[in-house]
Amino acid sequence: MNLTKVKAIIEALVFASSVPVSLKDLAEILQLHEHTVKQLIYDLIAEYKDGQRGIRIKEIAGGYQFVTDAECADYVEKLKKVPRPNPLSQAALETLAIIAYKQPITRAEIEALRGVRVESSLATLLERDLIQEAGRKDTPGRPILYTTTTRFLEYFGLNTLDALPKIEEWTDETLLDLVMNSD
Amino acid sequence: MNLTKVKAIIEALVFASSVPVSLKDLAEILQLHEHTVKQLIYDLIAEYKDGQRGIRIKEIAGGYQFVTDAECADYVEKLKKVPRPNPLSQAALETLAIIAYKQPITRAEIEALRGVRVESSLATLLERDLIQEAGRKDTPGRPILYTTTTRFLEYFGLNTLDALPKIEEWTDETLLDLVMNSD
Amino acid sequence: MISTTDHSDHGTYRIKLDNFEGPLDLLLHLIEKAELDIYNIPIARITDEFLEYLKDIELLDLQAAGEFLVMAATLMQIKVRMLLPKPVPDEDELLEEEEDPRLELVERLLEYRKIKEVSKTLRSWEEEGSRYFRRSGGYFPDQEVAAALDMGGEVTLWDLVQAFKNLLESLTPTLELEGMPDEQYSISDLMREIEEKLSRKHEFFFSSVFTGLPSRKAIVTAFLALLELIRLKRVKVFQNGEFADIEITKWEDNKR
Repeated sequence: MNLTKVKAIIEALVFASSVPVSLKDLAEILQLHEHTVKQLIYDLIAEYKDGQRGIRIKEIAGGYQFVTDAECADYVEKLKKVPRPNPLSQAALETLAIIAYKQPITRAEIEALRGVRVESSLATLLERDLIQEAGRKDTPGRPILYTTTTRFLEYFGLNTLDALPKIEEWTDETLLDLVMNSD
Repeated sequence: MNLTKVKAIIEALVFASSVPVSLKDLAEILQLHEHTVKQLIYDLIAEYKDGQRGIRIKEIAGGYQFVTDAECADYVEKLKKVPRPNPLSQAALETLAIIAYKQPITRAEIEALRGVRVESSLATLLERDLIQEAGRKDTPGRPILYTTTTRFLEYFGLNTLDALPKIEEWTDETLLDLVMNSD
Repeated sequence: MISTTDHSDHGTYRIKLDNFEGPLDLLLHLIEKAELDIYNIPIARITDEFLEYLKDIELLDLQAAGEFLVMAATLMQIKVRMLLPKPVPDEDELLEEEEDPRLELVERLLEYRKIKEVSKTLRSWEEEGSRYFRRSGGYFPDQEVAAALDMGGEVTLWDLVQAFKNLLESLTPTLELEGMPDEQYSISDLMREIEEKLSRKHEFFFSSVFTGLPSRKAIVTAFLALLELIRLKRVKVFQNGEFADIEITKWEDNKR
């Protein structure tokens, strides 16, 4: 694999990640020495910087991340006012609502409640940093548990999770009943 | 403002949006003619393409969006915690094909065409944000109408619905006949 | 016993019909396999082949089975209609051409074939599209603007709570009997009806079981009732030659 190709892959990896990508992760995926990867990343950073581009790669929080150039900020800000189509689909919203009220909760438990597979809503919510993986449940198979994030609170303007509107009828017993009767 | 600068801003705008940005929105933010913006965007698309980069700008769902290069897919996949979604089942795909061509359409109309019940396909497609509920039909029972989403266009890499393969003989009259005779 | 409330059983509908996306798909397969002209389907032959596949149905999933049974009933009705002598046209009337009983079925098959073709194209685009990754909309302190954009800002807390409440309501345990046999026509009622009819007539044609039934559900129920009677060896069905309708007789009468 030639260097141009490797650099392209690094570019794709840094771009696609929802969190800053560490040197270690990059090196592991590419099966190359961290030293080599670091060289190439610095090349990439320089290329973007010198090219007077609108985006560049930044070293943040122990990893690398694409960001928009500071000089374009005023314009990017205007984009906010453009109406966005379908910010969060109804399906994703329902899944998020269940996680918000029943956290920590596993995928199977969410699926029992919604009656459909929720793989793709979970992916969307993880991608948007509204939910996170929070350990594993101590049951057979040790399924992943999901909780909401700080970002979730910010997004809905909540101080703490206690500020979520109460829904009284929702006890664990009714939940159990519903799950038992839902299929 | 020189052209390099404008191009940088366009780059930043396309990057910053997680959904495809339309020519219209870009032109409005930049206070430039759509024609001018289009020229510059095509320059940008070509630059990324010729540069053997890991990312490129794609014309999709009526707008422009950065995506990783297809050749880097295997590596990007290793990075993603969330695996890429399973391909749609044949049943869901056929249901989606009908909705794409006949939208807005009700469940009963889809069922008349497929000869089977489509409840669970509809649930899957809604969950994956490929279709949406779009009002109700003004007939007895006021059944829900379904249409495809912007995500549908993105998912199949289409710019508009017009890019779907043409089916000439598929008329509304035959559909209507079928529905009338279906029960 | 075929149970009408057996749908908690997660009907694992594992038969060779599994390879087909429903009755239209199976029909299309039979026609294409035999390289038949879709505009001139030999209906008797296709009906037999279709029923051959149906033999293996396990009635675990009444809904899926029902879809195939409705088609079987349709095929048989067409077959019967094709056998009926054409009425001699009244001399005063315009010589209207008799409509081919197969016409509607042919139209449905043609439509369905188009859907299948389009699905193939969509499948290849799906495969191609899965190789492009969008930027993930994560949240970075350094990139607040971009992160805010990802959210769209149009979903409110109220939307979230509403979504949850709707879900609660939708979970109120209700047994949806859609696709299940018609409550007005239970399987046992129709079994009784068929047997009563046999005690009067000794034998009658299969297609006459369906005449006068109001809905697809009722037709499915009738079919199931018949299958149950066959299983319990209370009636027998047979066909006198390739083009004949299926006859139903009492089990003990069947000494031919």
